[in-house]
Parts: sequence; structure tokens; C-alpha cells
Amino acid sequence: MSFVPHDQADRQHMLETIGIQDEEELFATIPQNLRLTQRLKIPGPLDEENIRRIPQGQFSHVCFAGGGIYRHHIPAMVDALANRQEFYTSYTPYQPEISQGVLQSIFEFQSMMAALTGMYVSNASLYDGATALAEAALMAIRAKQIKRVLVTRATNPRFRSVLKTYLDNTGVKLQEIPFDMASGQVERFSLERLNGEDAALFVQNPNFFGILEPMDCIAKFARQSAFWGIVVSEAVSLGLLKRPGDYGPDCVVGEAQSFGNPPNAGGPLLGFMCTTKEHLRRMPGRVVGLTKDSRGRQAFCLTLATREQHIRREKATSNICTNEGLCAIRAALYLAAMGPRGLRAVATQCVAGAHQILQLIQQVGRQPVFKGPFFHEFVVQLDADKRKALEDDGIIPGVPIEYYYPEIKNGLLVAVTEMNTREDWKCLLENL
Amino acid sequence: MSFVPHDQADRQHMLETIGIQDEEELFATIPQNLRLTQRLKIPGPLDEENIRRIPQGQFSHVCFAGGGIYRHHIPAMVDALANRQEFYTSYTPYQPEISQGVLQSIFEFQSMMAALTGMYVSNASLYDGATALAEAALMAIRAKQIKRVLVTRATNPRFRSVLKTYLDNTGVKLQEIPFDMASGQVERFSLERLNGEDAALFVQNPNFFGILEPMDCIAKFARQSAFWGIVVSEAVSLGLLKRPGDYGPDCVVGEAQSFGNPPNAGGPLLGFMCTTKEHLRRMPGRVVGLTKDSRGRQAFCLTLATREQHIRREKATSNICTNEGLCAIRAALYLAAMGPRGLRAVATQCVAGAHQILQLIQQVGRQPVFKGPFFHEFVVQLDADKRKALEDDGIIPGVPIEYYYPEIKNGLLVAVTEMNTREDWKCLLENL
Amino acid sequence: MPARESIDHSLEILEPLLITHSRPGRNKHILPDPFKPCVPDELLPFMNPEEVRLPDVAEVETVRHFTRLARMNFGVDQGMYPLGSCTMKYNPKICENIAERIRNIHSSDKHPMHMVLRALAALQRYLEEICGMDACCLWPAAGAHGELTGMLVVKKAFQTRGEDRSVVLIPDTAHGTNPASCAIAGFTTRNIPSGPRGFLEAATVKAHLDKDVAALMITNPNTLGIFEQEIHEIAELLHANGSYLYMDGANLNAILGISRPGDMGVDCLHVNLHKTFGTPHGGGGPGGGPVLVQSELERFLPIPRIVHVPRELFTLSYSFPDSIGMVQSTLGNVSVLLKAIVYIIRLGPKGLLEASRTAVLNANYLKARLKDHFDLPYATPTLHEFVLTDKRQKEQGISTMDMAKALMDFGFHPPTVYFPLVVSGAMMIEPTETEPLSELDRFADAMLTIAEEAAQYPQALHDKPELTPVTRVDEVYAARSLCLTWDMLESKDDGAVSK
Amino acid sequence: MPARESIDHSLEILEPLLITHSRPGRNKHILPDPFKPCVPDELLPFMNPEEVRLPDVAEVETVRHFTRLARMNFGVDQGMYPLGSCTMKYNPKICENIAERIRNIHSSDKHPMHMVLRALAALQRYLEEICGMDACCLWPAAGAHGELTGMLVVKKAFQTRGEDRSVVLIPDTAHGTNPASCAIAGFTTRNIPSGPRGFLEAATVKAHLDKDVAALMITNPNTLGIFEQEIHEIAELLHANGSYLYMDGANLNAILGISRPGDMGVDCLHVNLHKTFGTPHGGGGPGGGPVLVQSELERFLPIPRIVHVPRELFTLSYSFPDSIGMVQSTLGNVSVLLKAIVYIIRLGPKGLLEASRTAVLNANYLKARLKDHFDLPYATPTLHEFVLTDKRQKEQGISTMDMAKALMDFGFHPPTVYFPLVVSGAMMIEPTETEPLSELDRFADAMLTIAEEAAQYPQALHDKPELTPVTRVDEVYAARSLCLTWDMLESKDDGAVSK
Ligand SMILES: Cc1ncc(COP(=O)(O)O)c(C=O)c1O
Ligand SMILES: Cc1ncc(COP(=O)(O)O)c(C=O)c1O
Repeated sequence: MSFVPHDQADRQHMLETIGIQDEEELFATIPQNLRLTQRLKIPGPLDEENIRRIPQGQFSHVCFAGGGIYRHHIPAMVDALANRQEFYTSYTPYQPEISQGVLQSIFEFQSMMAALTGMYVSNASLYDGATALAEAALMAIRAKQIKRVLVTRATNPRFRSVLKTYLDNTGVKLQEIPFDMASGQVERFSLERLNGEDAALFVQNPNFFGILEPMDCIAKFARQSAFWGIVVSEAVSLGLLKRPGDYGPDCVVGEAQSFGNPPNAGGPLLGFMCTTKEHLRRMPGRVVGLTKDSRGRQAFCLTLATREQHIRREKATSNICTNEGLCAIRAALYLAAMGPRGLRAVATQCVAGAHQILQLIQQVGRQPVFKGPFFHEFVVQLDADKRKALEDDGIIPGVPIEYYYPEIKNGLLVAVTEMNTREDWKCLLENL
Repeated sequence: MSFVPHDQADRQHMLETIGIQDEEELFATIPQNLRLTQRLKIPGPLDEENIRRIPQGQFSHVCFAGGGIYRHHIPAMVDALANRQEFYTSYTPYQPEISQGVLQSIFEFQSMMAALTGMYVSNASLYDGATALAEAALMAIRAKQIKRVLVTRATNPRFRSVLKTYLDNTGVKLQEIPFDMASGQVERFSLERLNGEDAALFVQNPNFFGILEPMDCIAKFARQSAFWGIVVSEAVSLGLLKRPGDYGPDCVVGEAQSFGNPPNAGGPLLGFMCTTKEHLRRMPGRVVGLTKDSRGRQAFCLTLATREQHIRREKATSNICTNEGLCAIRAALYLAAMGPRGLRAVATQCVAGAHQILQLIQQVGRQPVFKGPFFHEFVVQLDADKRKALEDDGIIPGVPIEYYYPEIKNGLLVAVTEMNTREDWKCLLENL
Repeated sequence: MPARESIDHSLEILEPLLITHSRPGRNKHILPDPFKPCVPDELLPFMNPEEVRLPDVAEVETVRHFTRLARMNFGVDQGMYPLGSCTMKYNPKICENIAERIRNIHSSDKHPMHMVLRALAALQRYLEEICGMDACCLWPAAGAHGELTGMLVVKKAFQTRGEDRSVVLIPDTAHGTNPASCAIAGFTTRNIPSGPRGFLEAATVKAHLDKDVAALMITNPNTLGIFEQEIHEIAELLHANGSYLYMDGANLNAILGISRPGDMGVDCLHVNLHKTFGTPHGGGGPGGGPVLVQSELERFLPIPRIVHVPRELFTLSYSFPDSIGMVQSTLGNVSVLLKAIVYIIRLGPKGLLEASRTAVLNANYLKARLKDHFDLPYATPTLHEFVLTDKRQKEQGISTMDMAKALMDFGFHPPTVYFPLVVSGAMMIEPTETEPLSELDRFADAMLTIAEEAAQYPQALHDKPELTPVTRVDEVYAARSLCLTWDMLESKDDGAVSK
Repeated sequence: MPARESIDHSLEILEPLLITHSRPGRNKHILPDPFKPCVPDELLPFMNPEEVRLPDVAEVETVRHFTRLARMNFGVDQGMYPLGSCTMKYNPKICENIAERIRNIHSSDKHPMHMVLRALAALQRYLEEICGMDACCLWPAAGAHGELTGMLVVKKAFQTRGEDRSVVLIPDTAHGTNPASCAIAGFTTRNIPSGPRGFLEAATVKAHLDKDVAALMITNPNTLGIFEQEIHEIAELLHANGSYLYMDGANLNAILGISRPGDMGVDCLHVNLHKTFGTPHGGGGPGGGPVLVQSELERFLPIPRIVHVPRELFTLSYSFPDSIGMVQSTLGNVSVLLKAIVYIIRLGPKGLLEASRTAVLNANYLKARLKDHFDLPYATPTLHEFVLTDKRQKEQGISTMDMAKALMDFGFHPPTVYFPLVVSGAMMIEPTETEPLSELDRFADAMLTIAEEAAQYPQALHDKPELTPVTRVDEVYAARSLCLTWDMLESKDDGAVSK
């Protein structure tokens, strides 16, 4: 089995045209000692039906897991269109004359992301929220002579891990700003103490615990740092909260999986970066711009390529090439399908649901770990055995976070979205 | 909720253009006494997620049910293409300039069906195998002055029921030719006795019991009738058996659901009719023909419309209008994906599997009801309680046929296809 | 640069027939093969000794072939498709999703079928409520199949009564399937004029009534888009005569939640799910043509029927001795039925009402924009569709056909043309409720442009369309040369078109 | 007929921006609302008091908008896409189907994740076997991400050894991501010439080796399609110097089952699932760039790693103290990984071998057909791709860009152009194994036609393409006017393009 379309006669004709007898001759340049002599030890070929029979896991229907990846309603339209062959079987739109579909869709993605974040511009996507944060830090390094990158410890720990990996060889120090154990918000004294002109500051809001950070206050401090960015890990929050751009950051980066991309066992995700006019030419990743064709008609193409690796090589703003194009198109489709009221309604459902459920949880005697205002996630304590028992019953009560935050013993991050039904929370409460 | 795209301003503007104040005025021609005053008592509106949550039945994975509807492998390609919006959101291709996709696909369907059946021509589809048989009988009535329609009793009983319904008001008598209780084939004496110049004869092969009819012999008799047709209920048999057209019938009709259309809880199905040059203009249903455009390029369009209801009205060859276009396109996709070896291999798997499983069943002491040669179905006896117990365990051992054939007490029609795994038949045998 | 043409087949053949790609050995699709592939000896005499005659083509070629074909086709998802009486509305994607769920269920698989039957029983109830009728049969596979089913029910009712009535009255505006279905059901049809105001007058019906009249078959709103204002009176006349009123419900999209056939005195009707209830038309089906009747006729409905012992399973029953019998092998086009259910509950009562109200608003808006530029044969107000003619453009030699073809270059599907037959050169325009105002305006602007061109440069219009995959297709040549399969092409081939 | 243009927006704007359809109230999508939609008072200060700035458009308009956009795009399913080094092969539909299954699994849902991890562990094994390497990390989201990961591993290895090597040698044929990735990993790069025969000579490497050289980053076959014939010698030189050999596996499609990087002496490489393993490129991702290493480097691979206690669950472990850390939030582009598994087992060992053999055959066939008509800068035999230049056509003023654009009118995607940088006016042609002979011939014929046109009517080629949705796009204007969102368009709008 292969997807090779040739019959024997085709191969024969081709060999004759090439002017050789035997296909082996085509590989003459590969030294004999580098040739594989036995067959690869992999299974297959398998027919489609046997592939379809490979066992599949049944996902838990009662699920309060979030922590950076969220289950949200995806309008049927999104799949119907993102699955168009013209979209998914095309390459990066290097040739604009036959790529207007992808180009315009991404231009619209950029437009909507910029509008939602309140920033000047958005790129065409980055791998995920974590690498987006890392890229933002690298951008800060390019922009300013910084010695330190500060990040709040209540920023998604996975984002911070990746950030650390990326910064390891830059000579720039990574420091974390602790959170206040009572409110779950950033510890203001530490923020004040660590902040400085030699630093770039990154703050996730809502933070990993779902807590809303005191952004006005943070913004005031942040102005003293060389560069500051706001990290968004739950893009749906953009439908309800003040636009991060309104706090005046240098960039807004994060994860937009929530926009039309299913959890997919972890990925693909959708990193994004929005920034200011000032930093535009330092921004990593593809950007689509509006232009015209030779007949004067509106058209789109990739632009600002001089920032990119294929032109600037080691001096590029990033090494990124293939990004998450189709996920960005899905996000564009999603945002178009939801519209202004839809996105706000979803965000409102999330907030309302989380608060209503926490209230019920409090009634059965469990208190949230943090007292700060929150979006659609909150932390409670639940011992591991109890949690595992629930999981075995197909109820995912949340994401355990003790591994990342040992100080929060048995910490469980509970996320509520519009996908949680009444039955879900009854089920959760009865079993808690 | 509705899929109406207007906002309030749009409606206002439209009313002004129409020159009325109130939308109510648009309905002035509907007498007041015919107006509905209360709201319809139906549920909804429901959002997409709540619709997705409507419980769905889990189908039985171990399934030997056939009897006219078969589970076959459908290449992934078939869905990927049949679900193209250009195909499924279009109407019957009345306007060829913007319908070449549907037209050429159906032309190719016709070509492949004619080649497979060995007939001169195929139409673009009929509702299902049952109505196809009924339409064939009506065609016979139009073609010849017949008084009787003969059909073998081993023809799919559902087809015969529909045939009866259609013939009820034609003045033509319907007679059934019994089968031989030993072989399961047509009873030759009855065939000889009933057959005649005033009759049209229809024979299903393989018959409803999966038995292969003695077609050479039948064909000899059939030549004495005014008209005769072969009914195909399992289109996959065309991949292995002699082409029905080679026996010289006036038409070959039946069901082609097996060609790329899933069982779908019963439908849509795919009726087809293939016939001779002689009967071409009597054939019911749409036909696509090859032609050219004003620049001389190859093009396709619906043709022979003068047979049809929209031109001939009560004198049309049929009342059919909307047929099963997309199912025919699926069949074209399926046949293209399978190719000549693929279709034969599937048919071979079916035959081989049925014989191998019957052998094993015989080893555990159950005998088939009929001794005749068979394709991929056979009849055994299994009492109803046993069958229900199996069904409750998610094993469908076959289709019970006693309702249609009371003389076969506890008759169970077992169908085997390439979709039945080794595990399936172990499971069946162990539980039998 | 003639060289280009030689390699770019587009000048001769846009997309070659699949068979032209066929070479032995190219198809490499592998199949599930749970069994040792041997055919028992006793079957050998039944087998075809020859290779199966199908194209032998690689997967990638097949995929590209049909992808390119799809791209040569126009569907509702590309733009307005105002095919009168066909109700080409937007097909919600969620309906497609849900229908996919039943794909692997065999109709003999009792447990999942219980769920399916429960859903179908709900659809019956919804349709009964929407139409104001007492009972429903979902099995007819399309509108014409529903007509036949309904007329067989009527026939059977008379047979049961011992009456032998053979005539069905049909207004001249009726769709061709109406008389054709009556013919199969064993009736003869009598064409009656729909009158100068575009609707059937009770007086006309009265004049045609006699004891041989089994039924009147009426479409309401009719194919002129006009509500049959005397329908209730007509129903009373028919009933007094012992006849039935059959309604062709193809145009139900005008009156959802507004007026119900049952309240009009209709005894039997069919609806078209692939029109009114948003199921896709699939390039010519599968559709759905459920039939609804009043209680008097219920016992004649086709078998099987869904029965439900409360708190028990939903099952099928065949024990209806007065039934006309079966009309389809199984349960009709089940997945289409499922899409219709999803459509109905997605919209709910308010949504259905809004759909009809907007369908009527859209049609009237378009009519308002066009009526000064084209001949409008009837002054009577219309609902969801309206008919124009080419009378004015004919003066410049421009026909309905020319205008229909010209519309394609603007990115529209043309309206239904030359129907209904009572109107010469008819253009029957049904925008449906899902067309946005901007698209209606674009369409009106295109029509006005065409009208202007007809007046000023009529000649050019005969060459339309120009921007479509193929230009005007020669339908006469198709009927004359009659090439219906690729084998016929090969046998008659002059080498010009096949390769 | 100027009237047509006024209503047909095609002369100005093919498909208006979605925002132009926006009017308050048009979007009527209803949402699940399990909760009373009230926001607690304490959150009010955090809320955006204004309306969210998204287009307010009806579902049907959105569907049509993106359907029309899709139709303006070219993908592999429409025709040959010989983008060199990108391996644009056919994407099997079954892979898409299977990947859909995991869509609703949250990565914290342990039970189904066990199945997912088991599948991913199998993919690791398959890739190890195919590449002849000892260990694998699947998380990098694309090739460049794999490069970075691999180079961080190398960096870490030196740090652990206590060596501070800062230089990576990179041949001049390398892809731009190679130096860019090295830079992020904290290396400086040194460009080395690949030699007159189009492959890197061991002598060249030797001349550049010193104790500062951490690694050589090589692409094999390289971007000229030439096998790096001295790679094994080069590996030995590097190893003797204490340096590593990194291989960019973007071109692995040439050598599946034929030659394995591990056997060449490669210490670390990445592969591109969206090239070699048939996962779709999605108009620019998501892709997959797994990294493979020899056992010496295994302990530095990113966390988490999949661990499997036999007969127990597959789980993730973070307890690898020498690891470079995490490189992606979760498990990479999981659904892409799943598609790659399906691809591999669908083909099996013979199928993978046949794929590579045919990819090489196809490229050589095309080269044989074209080499007499275009400048072929290197005589060395090539594998899966080859590079031509515009040297001959330049004499008539026709550039690679002109020829690339002209190809579009024949229904092809152009090759990769102006890369690799060592070749002036490069056209890098990679047909892949899934192109049928007929399509290769059609492509060759098109190229020859263009060559002829370049010789005879060069002027016309500057105006290509003509048959595409838009004609030649002004990239300079885009960079100069810099309109990157619709808000920018509005603010700078002269009224010409926005509405
Ligand atoms: C008024 C009318 N009646 C009946 C029909 C026939 O319906 P179907 O095509 O579903 O058989 C149509 C379809 O065009 C119609 O418009
Ligand atoms: C040789 C080579 N290396 C690396 C890359 C980068 O891979 P990706 O786009 O997946 O990041 C490419 C992609 O074009 C390539 O061709």
C-alpha cells in the first residue's frame, strides 16, 4: 500500500525517459554502507477499516478541567469550513495569486485579534501560548537592553517552563513574582521590589488560578520596566474583560485555543501575539497585509518578510516558519460565527457558572483557596484519592496543581464553561 | 433563533421599499379565519450543544444483518468529497453551465452502472430498490400489453410489498412464483406454468435468501414473457457474478446502497435502473447526457426530458422529480475509489466469509435451510428468544424472516461482509 | 500562443472523464480482508470470468477529479439560488453533523433503532402540529413520492367506501408531478383554470364537480406565490361532494406558524423536507416527502407505522389491514428526516414563524424592486415567491432563457424558468428567508442591469454566460446525439471529445 | 456595458471583508446557557463596558464568505504543488477521520489520555526505527521548533560536559530556520560552502573544525536534492572533534526505508510530519517537528516524557533532571501526531519504501524532461527534488518569478523560488510520489511551453497569471502601505478598497 499512483508501465516509461535501466541507479549517490538492508520494523499496511477499529478512548463527559486548555462550544459551521480541502491541503500562502482564501482569512483573524486585545497589530499565529510568551520575552530582549525577565508566578506554569527553556541561553535572568496566598493576586510588594528599568515584565490575567489581577495597579508599576506584556491564557475572557491593550502594554500574547479549536488531547493550540506600532517590525511570525493586484483589485499577501528567517536567517525576529495557520482560520471562523454578543455571552456563562458553582461548593463546606475576584476558574483543595475516585467514575473535577504549586496542598483548579450542564454540576456536587 | 440574516433596520428599509407600514400587510391575502392565532406547540429553539447532547443509540458492532441493506467498507475519500458544499447544497442540475460537477459525476455513475450490469444505459437514480422494481413494472406495462406481473417469491419481500402497492391501481395482476424449499431457488415448474406472453417477469438474483438463481435456465423461460427484468438487491454482487445484462433482460433494477452509502438506520437508499436501447425512452428518472458548450467544449446536461413529468405531466414515464442524486454521487465516488480489483475483492470477501462461517455453524450442528449455491447470505433457524438474548448482548445474528416467510419457522437470514471481523464470528459462534 | 492550448486541456475538456485516467494497476486501495479470499467451486459457473469494468485510478487522481468537479458546481453556500418553488434556503451545518450519527446503524439493530424511532415519532408530531393535521407518514422519499402516497390513500378510501371515483381536478398552475402522480395512482386528471387573479375560484371548482371527482389537488400558496384565498370554500364544496382536498405542500415555507393546511380544510398533504425544512437538496436528492392526513384517512397510511406503548419501546407495526401497503423499502430517507428534526428544534416555534415571515418579506422586497422593469403577469399580492415574464424584453428578442443565463455571470443561480406553464416565459423567483438584504439588492441590481442591457445591447445577452466553467450548453445536441455513458462515447467516438 | 461592473464587485473586490457585512443584530447564533447569565458585582470594575468589536454577521453570510474564500485558494487536492523542500504530497482522508476522534479529550482526562499516550509512544518507536535513532520527543510543533529543541539539547550536552562551545557550522544551502534556530539556542553560526558538486565535502568541514564548534547542521538530502555523500566521513570528523552532527530531516521523504540518519552518524535530527508523513499543511500549520537523538543525548530531551511500566498505564513523567525543560505547553500538536501514525501504519514498511522510491523517480523523470530547456546548475544526480535556474530565460528578461506566476495559469502551484540562496534564480521542484505520470507530463509540458513563450513572446509572461482569482499581487505596495487589520484600513481609508 502506498498512495503512489503509478502502474508498472508508468514506471517503465519514466525509467526510459530518464535513460536508466533500473530504479536502483537513482540511488547511486547514496553510499552502500549507508543503505538500509532489511525492511523497516513497523507495522502495516493496514486497511482503513482496521485503522478505524483501533480502540479509542472515551472522554469524560463531566469535565471541569481547564488550566490553559478549555472546552467551549464550537459552532458546526467552523468544522464545515475549516475542513474545506482548499484550506487544509494548502501550504503557507507564499504565492498570493492562488492563496487569497488563506490570506484573507488570516487578515481577518489578525483584525479580530487586534480588536479584541485592543492592540495595533496581531501576527498570523505562533505555536502556542507558552512559546508565544517565550517569543515575547525574546522580542523584549531585542527591543531593550534588559537583564531580567519577570513573570508572575501565577502565570500558567507550563508557559513559565517553556519561557525558562527559551531564556536559558540568552544570558537574561528569569525571576518570578510571587502571589499573595490570601487573594491569589500578585504580591504587590514583590512586584514593586523586583520591577525595574532593566527588566521586562509579564503578567497573566486572569491568572492561572482564575484570579483577576489588579491590572490598573500593575500597569502603573509596569510603566517603569523596560517592556511589559500581558499574557492571556483563556481567550474567551477577551469577550468580557477590559481589553488588555487598554492598560498600555508593549504586547499581549497568549493562547487562543478557546476560539474554535477543540481540546484535542492537548493540541494543536493557537499561540498569538499582538503588539504596538512601535514593536511591529520586531514581532515574530507571519503577517498578512492588504494590497492590490495588477488590475488594482483588493488583494492580500504575506508582508514584512524582512523580519523573517528565510530572509534574515540568524538575525531574524524568530525561527518560526510553519505556524498554526489552520487553527487561526478556525479562530476567525469561530469569532465570525459568535459575533460580538455571542462571545460576550459565552464569557458571561463562564463567569456566572463558575461563581454559581463555587457558591454551591461552599454550601457543602469547601472553601476556595483564594479570595480574590475570579473569572471562570477557582482553586479548592481535594485530596488525591478522592479525585482519582471521581476520575474513575468519569468525572474530572478539575486539574490538580500541587505539582506546580507545592504550597497549595491538594490544590485543584476547577474550570467552568458554557459546556458544563446542570447535570454536570449536580454530579460534581453529589460526589465531592 | 432562525437563520434569517436581517437586522431590524434591514426589515424597515424593505417595508419602505415595498411601500407598506407593517409586515402584517404582506399576509392580507390569507383570510383571517385561516390564520393561526397561537404559537406552534413544538420545542425549541435549542442551541447546537444541546442538540449534540440528544442521546444517540450505540449501534451493535457485531452485526450479521443484511436483507437488503448492507454494511460495507466506505473509503474515507467518499465522505470527504460527497460532503463538499458545492455538491450537497445544490439543486437538481437544471442549469448545466453552473452544474457540471453534479452532471459529470452522475454521467460517470451512469457509465459505471451500465458497465457493471452489462446494460446499455442507466438512469441517474430512483428512490430505492423497491420503487425501482415498481417503476420497472410500470415501464413493462407501458412497453407491452401485459396483464400480469410475475415476481419470484424469493425477491426481497419489502420490494414485493412496494410493487404490490404500485400495481394496485393499474389493473395488472401481481403473481408470485414460489421457491423450492430444498434449494431456495425458484420453483421451475411454477415458473414454467406461470410464465407467458401476457406477463412481465422479475427475478431477484442473488435472491432474498442469498441463493443464486439458475439464471441461464430462467433466461430461457423469460424470453417467452413480454418483458423481463433482473432485480439486484446487493449491488456488490456485480463485482463477482456474471453481469445480469448478459442474460438478456429488458432491464436490471435494484438497490445500490452498498456502493458507498452507509446503512443510515434505513436510508437514504439508492434505487437504480439500467435498461436496453429499446426501452431507453420509456425509462423513468433523470438521465445525464454528454454534449458541448457554445465554444465546443465537452459538457454535460440533463437530457431526454420529454419523458419526464415536468414536460409530459400525466403521460410521463414516472412522477419522479427529486431522486437520490447525492447517493448516486457517493456511489460514483465509491466505485472510483474501489476500482475493478477492489470491488471484486470485496465481493470475494463476502462470498468467502459467508461460506466459511456457514461451515463453522454447521460444525456446531446448525444446518442451513436451503442447499442451493449462495452469495453472502444464508438462512438458518434460530428461535426468537435466543435471538433476542443475542441482540441484548449487542450481537445481531441476522435478520428474522419468519414474518415474511411463515413457512420458514424461526428463519434467520445471516449476511456476511468484509466488515465482519474474526472476533465477530467467534463471538457469533460462541453464543449461538 | 497556441502552444498553451495544447497542454491545457481547458479549451477542449475542462475535466476529463475519470475513465481516461484508467490504466491497469493504478488503483492501490487496500481492503479489509478478514477471510481467506477463496470462492467455493460450486460458484464458479456463476462468476464473471472477466475483469470488472471500472476505472483503475489512484486515490489522489480520484480525489482531485471530484474536487475539481465539485468546484465546477454552484450551491447555496456560494450565493443566492432563487429557484422558485424549490426553497433553496441555507442548510444549517449542525443538521449535517447530527445526521452523521446514525450512519452505522443497521435498520434491524433494535436497540439503537428505538432511539431513531423515538426521534421519528417526534418529527411526526411536529409536522402534525405545523400542518394542523392528525397523522403523518414519514416514508415517502421526495415530494412526488408523497403525492403518490397521498393519492393512493385517497384511492383506497374510495375503494373502502365502495366508490369508484376516477377523476382528480388539477389547476393549471400545478407542478408536473401532480398529474404524473395521479396517473400512477390510477386516476385521470382534469386540468382546471386558475383564473385571472392567479388563484383558483370556488366557482370554477364547483363547475367541475361531479360524482366522479375523487379529489382536487391544490398547491397553496400556489406556484405563482399566491395564496389560494378561496381554499376554505373550495374545501367545503369538495367535502359536500364527497371529494377530498389534497394539498401539495411544496410551498409551505410561506406559511409556517401563520396558517395551517388542516385549518383550511385540507384532508391530505405532503411536505418537502428538502424545501421547507432546510435539508440539503444534494444535487437532486435525497429528499423527504412526508404525508399528513386527517384522522378519517389515517388508517390508509402506508405501513409500517411507528407505535409506542407508553413507557415502552418505540416499534414498528405492520398490522394495519386498511393500509395502502408499503411505499418504500424501509423508513424513507432516515438521515434526511433526522436533519429536519434538528432544523425544527433548532428554530423552535418563533424561529419557524420568523422564517416564513421573512421569506415573504424578501420575496415582496425583490418584487418591489423589479416590478417596474419586468412584466408582472398577476397583480394579486404574493407571498414567498413571485413570477415575472420576459414580455417586455421579448421586444428586443431577449428571452427568459437569455436572462437566466446572464444572471450566472453575476454569481447567481437563475430562478425557475418557463414554469408555471400558464405564464409564457415565466421567471419564478423565490429568494427564501436566508438571503440577506445585501444579496437581494445585488440580485435586483443584476436584473436591472440585464433589463438595461436587453434594451441597449440585446445581442450580447445571447452569448451569456461567459464567466461560468462552461458557456451555454447545447441541450439540443445532447438529445440528438444521446451519449449517456462513456462506453457510448467510445463507440461513437470521433476522437474529438473523449481523450 | 459599464453597468455590470457597478453591481458586480469583482472588479474592485473579489470578496469583501467580513466586517463590511456587519450590522448590529445580524448575528443570531444561540448558545448553550446552562447558567443564569449574571456577572457578580465585584467583577464590574474589570469588565469592558463597550461592545466587543467583532463583526455582527448572519450565519449564512459567514458560511458564504469563507466558502468563497476557500474557493479562491489552491491546495494539493486541486493539482500538483511542487514546492521544493515542502513535500506537498496527497493527504490521505482516513488520517483526517481518525484524528477527529480525540477532539473532545481534555489533556487532563487520564483515562482516554492513556490511549493517546499509547499511540504516541508507538509513533516514537516508529520514528526511531525509520530514522535509526534511539529516542524521540514528539512535542515540537513544527520543523523550526524541532531544530531549536535539538540545538538546545546539543547546548545542554556541552553545558553538562562543562564545555562552552558556541559555533554551529551551517552549509550555504541550508534553510533559513537553521541559523535562526541556532541563534535562539545561543549559538553563533558559521556559513560554510557546500562545494561545486552541490554537496558538502569532508575537507571543507575539516577546515572549519575547531574546539569552538559544537555541531554541524546539515540537511540530507540537501535543498538541492543531492544526497550528502560524505556525511559519514563528516560525522566521523565531527565526533573526533567532540562535536555533534545535527540533521535537518525536512527532506526525509527521499530516503524512507532506504537510508537512515542514525546509520549516517547523525546524533540529533528533526523530521517534519507535515512533509514526510502526509499530514496536511493547513495553509501554514499546524505541523509537527519531532526530534530524535542517539542514546547519549536522550537524557537532555524535553519534558514531559512518555513512560510505560509494562502492563500498566502509559503516563507522562517530568522527572528528568538533565532535560532542557519544556518546549511546548502540552504534548505538541497531538492531532497532527495522530495523523502521522495513521499514515505510517496505513503504508507499512513496503509502502514507505515505495513512497520514497517513487518520490525520487518522479523528480528524476521531471528533471529528465526539463533539463535540456532550463539551466541545471549542478550535474550531480539528485533524489526527490532538483533545482533549475532562470539563467537561460533571463536573456529574454524572463525571471523565475515570471515563470512561477505563469505556471499558475496552467493549474499548478509554482515550485519554491529563489531558494536555496546559493543558486541565483532558483526554481526548486519537488513533485512528491503522489503525482501521477499524467500530471508530471502536464507540468513538464507547461514548463516547456513557458520556455518557448519566454523565447518568442517574452513580454506576455510579465502579465501572468491571468486566470487566477487575482492577478499579480503587489507585494511592495503591501510592505509600503502596511495595512494589517481592518481597523487600519478604515483609518487610512481613501474609500477605494474598503466598501
Ligand atoms: C410545487 C411542487 N410540487 C411538487 C414538487 C416535487 O417534489 P420532489 O422534487 O421532492 O419530488 C415540486 C418540486 O420541484 C414542486 O415545486
Ligand atoms: C529544509 C527545511 N528545513 C526546515 C524547515 C522548517 O520547517 P517548519 O516550516 O516546519 O518549521 C523547512 C520548511 O520549509 C525546510 O524546507
